[in-house]
Amino acid sequence: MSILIDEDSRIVIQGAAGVEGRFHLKQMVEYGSHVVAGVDPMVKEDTIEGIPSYKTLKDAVENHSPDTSVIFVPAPFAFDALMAAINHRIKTIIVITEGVPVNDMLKIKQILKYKSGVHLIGPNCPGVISPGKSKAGIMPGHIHTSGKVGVISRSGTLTYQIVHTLSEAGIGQSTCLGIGGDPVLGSDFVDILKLFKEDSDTECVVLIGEIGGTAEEEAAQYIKKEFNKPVVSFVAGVTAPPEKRMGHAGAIISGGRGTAKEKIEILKASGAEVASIPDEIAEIVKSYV
Amino acid sequence: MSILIDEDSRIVIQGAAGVEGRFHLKQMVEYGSHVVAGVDPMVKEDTIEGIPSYKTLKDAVENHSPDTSVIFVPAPFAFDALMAAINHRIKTIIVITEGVPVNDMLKIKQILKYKSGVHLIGPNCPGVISPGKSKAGIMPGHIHTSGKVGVISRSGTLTYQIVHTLSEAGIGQSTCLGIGGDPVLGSDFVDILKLFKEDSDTECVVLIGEIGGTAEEEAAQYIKKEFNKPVVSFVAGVTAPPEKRMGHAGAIISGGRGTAKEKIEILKASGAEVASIPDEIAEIVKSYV
Amino acid sequence: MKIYEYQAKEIFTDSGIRIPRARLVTEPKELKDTLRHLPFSKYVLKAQTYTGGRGKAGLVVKAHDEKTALKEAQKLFKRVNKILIQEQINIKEELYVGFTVDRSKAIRKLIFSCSGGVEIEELSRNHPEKIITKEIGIFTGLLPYQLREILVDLNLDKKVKNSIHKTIQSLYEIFSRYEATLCEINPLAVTDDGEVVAVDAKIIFDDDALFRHKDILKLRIAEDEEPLEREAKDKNLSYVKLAGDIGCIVNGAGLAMATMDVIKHFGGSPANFLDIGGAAKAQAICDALSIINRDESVKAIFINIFGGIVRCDEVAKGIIKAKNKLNIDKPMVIRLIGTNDKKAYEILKKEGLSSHKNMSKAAKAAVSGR
Amino acid sequence: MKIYEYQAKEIFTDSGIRIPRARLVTEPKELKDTLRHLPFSKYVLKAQTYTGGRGKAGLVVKAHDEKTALKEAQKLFKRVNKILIQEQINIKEELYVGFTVDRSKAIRKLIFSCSGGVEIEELSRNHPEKIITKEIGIFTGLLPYQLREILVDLNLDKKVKNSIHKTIQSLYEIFSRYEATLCEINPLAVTDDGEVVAVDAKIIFDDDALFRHKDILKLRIAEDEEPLEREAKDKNLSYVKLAGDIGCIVNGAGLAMATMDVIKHFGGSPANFLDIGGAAKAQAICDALSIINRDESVKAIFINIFGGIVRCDEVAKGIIKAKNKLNIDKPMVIRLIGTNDKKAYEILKKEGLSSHKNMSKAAKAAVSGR
Repeated sequence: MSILIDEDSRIVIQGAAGVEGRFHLKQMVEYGSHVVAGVDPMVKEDTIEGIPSYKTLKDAVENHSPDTSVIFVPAPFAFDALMAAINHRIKTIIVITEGVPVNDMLKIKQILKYKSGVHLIGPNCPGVISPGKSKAGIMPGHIHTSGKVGVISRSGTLTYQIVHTLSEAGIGQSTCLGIGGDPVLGSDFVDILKLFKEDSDTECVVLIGEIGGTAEEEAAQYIKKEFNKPVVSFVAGVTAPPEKRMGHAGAIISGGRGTAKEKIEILKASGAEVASIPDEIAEIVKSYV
Repeated sequence: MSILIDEDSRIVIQGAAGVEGRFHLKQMVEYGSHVVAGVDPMVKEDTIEGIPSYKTLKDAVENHSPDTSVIFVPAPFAFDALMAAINHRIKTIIVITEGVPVNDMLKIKQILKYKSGVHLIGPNCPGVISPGKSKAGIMPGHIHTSGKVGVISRSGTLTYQIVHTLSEAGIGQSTCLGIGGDPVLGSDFVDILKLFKEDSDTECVVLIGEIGGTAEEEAAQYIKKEFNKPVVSFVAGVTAPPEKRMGHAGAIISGGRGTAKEKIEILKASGAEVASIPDEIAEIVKSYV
Repeated sequence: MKIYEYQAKEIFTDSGIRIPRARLVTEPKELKDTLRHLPFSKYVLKAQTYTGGRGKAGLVVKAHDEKTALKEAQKLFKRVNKILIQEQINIKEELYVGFTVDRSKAIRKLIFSCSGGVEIEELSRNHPEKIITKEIGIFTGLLPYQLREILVDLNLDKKVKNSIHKTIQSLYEIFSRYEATLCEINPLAVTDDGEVVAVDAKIIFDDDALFRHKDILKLRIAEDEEPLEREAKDKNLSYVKLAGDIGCIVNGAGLAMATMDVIKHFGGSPANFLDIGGAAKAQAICDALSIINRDESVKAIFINIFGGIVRCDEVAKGIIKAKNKLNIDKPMVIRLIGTNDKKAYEILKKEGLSSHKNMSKAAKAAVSGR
Repeated sequence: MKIYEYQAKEIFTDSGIRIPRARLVTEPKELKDTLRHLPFSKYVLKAQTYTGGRGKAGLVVKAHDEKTALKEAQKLFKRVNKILIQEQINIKEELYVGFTVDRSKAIRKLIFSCSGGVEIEELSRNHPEKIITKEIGIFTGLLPYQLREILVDLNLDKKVKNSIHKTIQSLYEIFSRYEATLCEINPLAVTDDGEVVAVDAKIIFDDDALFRHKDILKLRIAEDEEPLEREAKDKNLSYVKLAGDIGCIVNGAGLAMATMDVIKHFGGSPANFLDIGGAAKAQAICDALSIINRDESVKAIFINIFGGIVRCDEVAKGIIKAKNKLNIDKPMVIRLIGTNDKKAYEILKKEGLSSHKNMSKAAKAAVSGR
């Protein structure tokens, strides 16, 4: 097993004709992901990198029954792409796009409140990979190895960094994913922890937080009460100043809330082990697997 | 038993300080309904006709836990009153108000799609009465008698007319209600037939339709497939011209659809008996109860 | 609320939807001069009415020269008092675009067809496969992907498709902004040179939402309405003129329709639908009698009131007051029943009037009383 | 995007929210003349900054005569370059009204308190019972009944309540129309004579929605920004100036924060946060080096790139090109890892540069390399 995606996932790429979409579509195919179609209103060819391509998601759905979508469309059009994915009953929707307006996300979240069985990951995230099975995202596939550790994070390259050290230390991963760096996200840590809890392949979870919001605090509460597997954590931004957006739209300490110190303390209190620097993580994880 | 309301229903009146609201609040109390509170932003007294009154539904809910609301507020404010009722978890909401904008109703219907257990009756309806138990509406209570016949209608006075002939013929009613004369209604015939199906007190249903829309057609389909009690029907508007609104906003034959003739035929085909004139109904019903 | 085609087209123009060149004529005497100065010479003469099916009713006539146009327009002026003289355009494709409210599903929807130019009801009966519909979320609105799904399969130029896309979006904005229950372009024409033009226009507004749209209320042209219907509307009565001879005054729309039906059932013919409202105030009865009394085709008046919340004695007093004030001498059949009906009968009796209790019997009396 | 108080108040005025009389001064030399001509004589001098907590920072000063006002304003001008001189008003009640986005619940909410005038975070810590919140539906918006629920218990005049009602509604319209993430009036004052006045004003806009609000984008005052931060913003780099001496260039926000933290962990002090984006284009590295190199407090430069999708050899080429072009002579510690890293090491070696593989070791080197 693994969470969210596996070798049976039928992936459609929304925004497949753009530079990013086209590049990563190819990368995913090369990784071995089952990419069934590309969609883009601007598409001119019948195939993109050998994958059937369509102007509308409707046509892609009718011809290839995808269950997973990876969205690369520019932020102003993300709401439309998301609505199309939801209305065409895509079950796992992964939004790579950065900069989706907050109100657009609030609308999507309100609509998804009553759609059970739909998982939305992102926006502004690197996507999801279940090493050796499928990659639905922009992470470099080759740094991942198959194994028993789940990795969740709010960031991209920091996750790659940590996954890289895990793999180098001989620790494989069940599924690695970024929930995204935006203030309002489709899924938060708790949503993903719930999936890892039920996943028999995952024995330990690495949770990589950062300043801003309360996702880590909520994760800590859930870990304390209900999560039954070891959690190793790191929170980025101990040195971040208040009231400044640190790259991610969501990474901001505001009104004195959302500091790394707070998050580290509450995670520690929940029973998670918190590393001081990223390079310590692999070592700690080793003691659990 | 009975449907929607009974002697345990705890009724709140929204718009209780207006002329209509105040008058009918008193009528309901006199009928013996359990009216627990009146609400109106304009209220100045602590009680209206002896019933505790409040400026907000919130206060009425906190003090008296109503489960049923009868709404009399003017049409421009009906959406707000409905949202208040829904958000304060009123379970049976009856809108007497006529002229609620279509778009407001579309919004409410969309919201209610995902709120299970909430019944919305109306707008532009006379309300609901379970004779001898409770009256939540504006119908004259005294013409009703307790018994085994359920009455559903799209109109007000025509229902009174028919209930009157039933009572005169010695035929009592389980519950009588108007679903309303507007194009977009909280509940349609099928929703109510489903309740009557489960109601052991109801042995026969009188269904009074009229031109416009497809509520009778859908009822006929449901009656044919799933409804297991005799249905006696009448459809008003055989003589109505096309494209003219006949009093009710919903009573209009448009694009050649929604004629009384069509509706009568399909109801007959469903197994319902259809009376030619209202005064025949009591006679037909007599053969069933 | 319905508006004329030319009014709908003014709204279209404001929203950037292209329409054919046209001129409205409201006076027959202006016809000659108007025709002479129009910058085109092939005409479609379109009688302006609130009703549909104008083509079949001979209310839309083509003319290929000035003289014929004048003759045909003069003929039309015998039936209506506003004619839109429109340029004939070269039509390559006729599409249908409409936004409407689906009452029973409680949703708004976009209806589109590549086979425009015929009535949509006809098309949906005969060629349902030629109709595409999309549900429009009341909160999310028309979404670009929905339009793309419609347009992707159209065998047309990209430029033309873009124009259609824009036109549909503009139509949606009108539908949405003004809370219409119907916005229709049929046909939406693609011309030989790739222009996208709304050849016809139909908008129906939600009467109940007009309090939020005062500018739309101004489009009502009271002079063009049936005079008695207009008076009724101004007095908040629901009145519809019919072809028969028994004037009806009833409280409640359902009962009013049923009353007409019962009259027909017993061999009579109703002169009107008239609902004075469930609560039936005395003033409403007086206003109603005044209108019915002036309808020359009315041979007898049938008053059918179910006294529910309203008391029958009050109604009886209202009838007597109105009868005396208006000097009504047409035969009146009164049927009052419900709260305080016995008192009412006494009051009527004193004035030499009687009342029925039974609706069927009363209707029979009205039919035979003509 | 943050704007100044005086800018927020201009938006308030356009929306009908009352504000105290005030004048903005941007030049110290204009102070004397401005003070003399103001139609009031008791002043609140408010330094215009993008940060909160101005009161505690001594950036809001009261003055009861012209002379004191002049002296205090001159002092403030040493710290900021815009001062709002506002009339002191008689405050009877201080309320708090704010609309905000609750990130974790993914909802918008209205926050209200009768105990305004203190920071809302402080109030929520010490007196949570004094705060009322209402969820605002993203589709249904602020509903009148929600406002009534808040206002019904207020012990104030009906007229005053109506003014508060209108003010909150106007604030909501600003919040909604411009897609703000925060709109706050603290305090919303009720004066002795029953006027309702927004004494302070704070609006934060959603950066990601600004493409829909070009008029708001115009409110950015680039001259007032930290020059390097401004340049970074114009080049689409995420840069934040900090107090330390190790300049950081990193790809990805999370890794950039972690890099700063690791530097701190090993006893160093980061001079900045700088994220050149996950994909790390060569041009971005060049722009980043140019900015860092001009920061005089920087004693060493630490480049930490995780080559995922981007290839490390391309990054190495970019670094060398930039170094030569910009004549950088500050010590550089480079850590490249990931795709094509071995090629990258060779390229760097040829130019006499070395690269670390391990992030911790690299950070230590940067700390000791200052």
